[in-house]
Amino acid sequence: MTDSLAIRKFSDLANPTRFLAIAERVLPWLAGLCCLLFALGLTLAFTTEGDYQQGDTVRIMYVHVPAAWLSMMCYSVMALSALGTLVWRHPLADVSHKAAAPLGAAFTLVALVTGSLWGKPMWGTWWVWDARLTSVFILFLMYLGLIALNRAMDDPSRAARVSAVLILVGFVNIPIIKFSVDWWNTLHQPASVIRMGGPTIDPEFLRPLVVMALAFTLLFFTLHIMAIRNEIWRRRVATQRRMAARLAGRGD
Amino acid sequence: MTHAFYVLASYAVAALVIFGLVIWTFADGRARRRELAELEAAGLRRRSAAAPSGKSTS
Amino acid sequence: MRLIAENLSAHRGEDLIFSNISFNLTAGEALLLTGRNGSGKSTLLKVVAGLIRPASGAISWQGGRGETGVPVREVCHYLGHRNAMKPELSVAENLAFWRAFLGDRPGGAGLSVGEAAAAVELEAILHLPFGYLSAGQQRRMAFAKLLVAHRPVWLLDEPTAALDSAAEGLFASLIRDHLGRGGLVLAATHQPLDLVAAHRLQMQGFQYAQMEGEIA
Amino acid sequence: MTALLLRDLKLSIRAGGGALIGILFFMTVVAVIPFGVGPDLNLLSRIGPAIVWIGALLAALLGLDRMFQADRDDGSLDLLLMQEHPLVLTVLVKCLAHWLANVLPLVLASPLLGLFMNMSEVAIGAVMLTLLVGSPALTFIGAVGAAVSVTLPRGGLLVSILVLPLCIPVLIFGVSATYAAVEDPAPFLPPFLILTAITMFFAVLGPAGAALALRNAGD
Repeated sequence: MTDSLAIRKFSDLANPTRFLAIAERVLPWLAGLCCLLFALGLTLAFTTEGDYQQGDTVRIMYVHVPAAWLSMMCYSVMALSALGTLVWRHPLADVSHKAAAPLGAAFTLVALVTGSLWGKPMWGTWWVWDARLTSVFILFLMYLGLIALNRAMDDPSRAARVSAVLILVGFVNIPIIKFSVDWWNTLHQPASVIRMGGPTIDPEFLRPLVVMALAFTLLFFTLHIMAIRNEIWRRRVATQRRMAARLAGRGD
Repeated sequence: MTHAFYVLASYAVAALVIFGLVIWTFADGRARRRELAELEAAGLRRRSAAAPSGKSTS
Repeated sequence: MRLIAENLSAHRGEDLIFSNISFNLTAGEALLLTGRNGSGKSTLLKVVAGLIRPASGAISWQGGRGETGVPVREVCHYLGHRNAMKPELSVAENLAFWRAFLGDRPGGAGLSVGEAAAAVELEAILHLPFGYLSAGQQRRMAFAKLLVAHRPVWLLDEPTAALDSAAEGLFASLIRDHLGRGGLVLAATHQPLDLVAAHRLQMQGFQYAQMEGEIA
Repeated sequence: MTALLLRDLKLSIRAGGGALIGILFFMTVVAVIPFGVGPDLNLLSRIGPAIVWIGALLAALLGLDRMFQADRDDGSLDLLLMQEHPLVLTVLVKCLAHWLANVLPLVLASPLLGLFMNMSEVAIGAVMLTLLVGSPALTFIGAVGAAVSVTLPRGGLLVSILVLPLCIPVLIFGVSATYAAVEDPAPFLPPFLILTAITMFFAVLGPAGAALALRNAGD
């Protein structure tokens, strides 16, 4: 009985072990490239001309838009992982969406705060219940809820399955939320809906934006791989501790 | 307040959050690695004495 | 040192659980409470621990150097069915907390956390979260809690539940050590703890016995 | 006693701790309000202080039921009751730990929600200050409710029901102090000082009542 258990554990670990080996090799390159892109992106961001309408504040766009883009991409990654958990029962998928949730929350937070700091000089207020802002805020709450759910459960594989269900339900729900918020806002505030994005983007702004978006995306993947690795280690520590407890009982 | 203030503030906040995230991830990884090393150190002794059924975690 | 109980009786809800129980224990003596389930062993221990108010009667404590008027609950260790340890914290954190919080009564000193764990032969897993331990290991660690702070009286409710015979022997010897140092032990147990010179109190189970008789 | 404080803080930070859930509940409750009343910024900024206060009140009640029940479930409560330390002091320390771990984060999160409610900087500062001063009273009152319902299997909801009416004075003076800070004619200090007095009063009464209830809850 202990034998078959050991064998199952072993095959479960096979994939993560391979993942750890690959991560070990890929991570330095990813991190290095990410730093380079950030250096390039930041130089571009501060050397390009300001917008004639928005002045310097347009530079906020170079962090705000990539962060907002990542907040959505991260959720898509999590939804994919959730599918992996529920359909293919891939052990790495469990770990992947659990590790991504704090990252998504952090990037969403950056998007919210920078958006707010952009909104104050442009609109004269920190926050409006504009459809897009509201949706991002709801996304933020969903990330936090997922983190709380993961923390509240002891058994990692059960937590992974339950939160996978929640992620997928959330994913399906996103268009509905978006639609209803749109409808709600235009219903109440037909005239003064403030559109973000402003003027059509000219190549002068596009270049730093693209570089920064790339840099952020790479940063996300670097951190995601690191977080997955941490989570794998955390689970190994847990299994080994349980084993140590069993062995201590047998030893005496 | 000038526009530069908002620009700097938003970059500062973004940098703060991202650095926080990076440092947290690093610290978490180091702590886990240390725990594994500790278990390994405690486990090797015990495993050689008690049970040969060990799995390699390197 | 002397623990005196006079004419104790206790209710649970409307039911009278036991009545007119008296005993008198001096230093180095143990009292084993035996009797079937529901006969009131646990309730008696809780009454002595001050967790349930007796319906009548009184318990009192006379300390070593004329120490009187101290509530009995303050000189007791109580090991109930539940282990009073947090599964989220490591064993060492749990024991260190109780060591700091309980503190020693005059007349003795508690062991350090490491020594206490060594006394129950589990010093190797001090760093593990308490929740990771098996039921028997948890019980042994809960017993180690009695060693980290000195109390003259030990109230043990089924101390050997979930234990194998080796650990049972370990507990018996720890209890004997405590008695040898002049401690008092009050234990409710099914297993015959291997104690010499222990008094026995057969709990009758006041109303239950009658009711069972009627049903049968 | 410091050991108890540290243990409770550690427990609330470790897995399953309620602090995150409290903040999340707070944010969700406050964020839902605009969907109900509409995104009119003027209206929101007018009702903002009250909404933030009510949200904080509800979120502060959320984790209360576990304050003693967690200790009761694993038997720790029996040992806490038996010790030489005055039980009132033990309860006070547990309240302090609960406040630090579960309620203080709410106070720190309140400025963020103030921004969502389009409140002015003065109003945000006032809400934070009044919450900082008034929220300990919520914990102390809650401790009584938690102690009373400690033996109940599903005490969670009951604690909120028992405690909410008792919290009304705190809410009244907290919100009125905040509005007094924003709207000029009303003086800020009188309601604020009354709020402080309420907190100090319940700092004494709450632990005493909770200790009494715990002594009598023995089963």
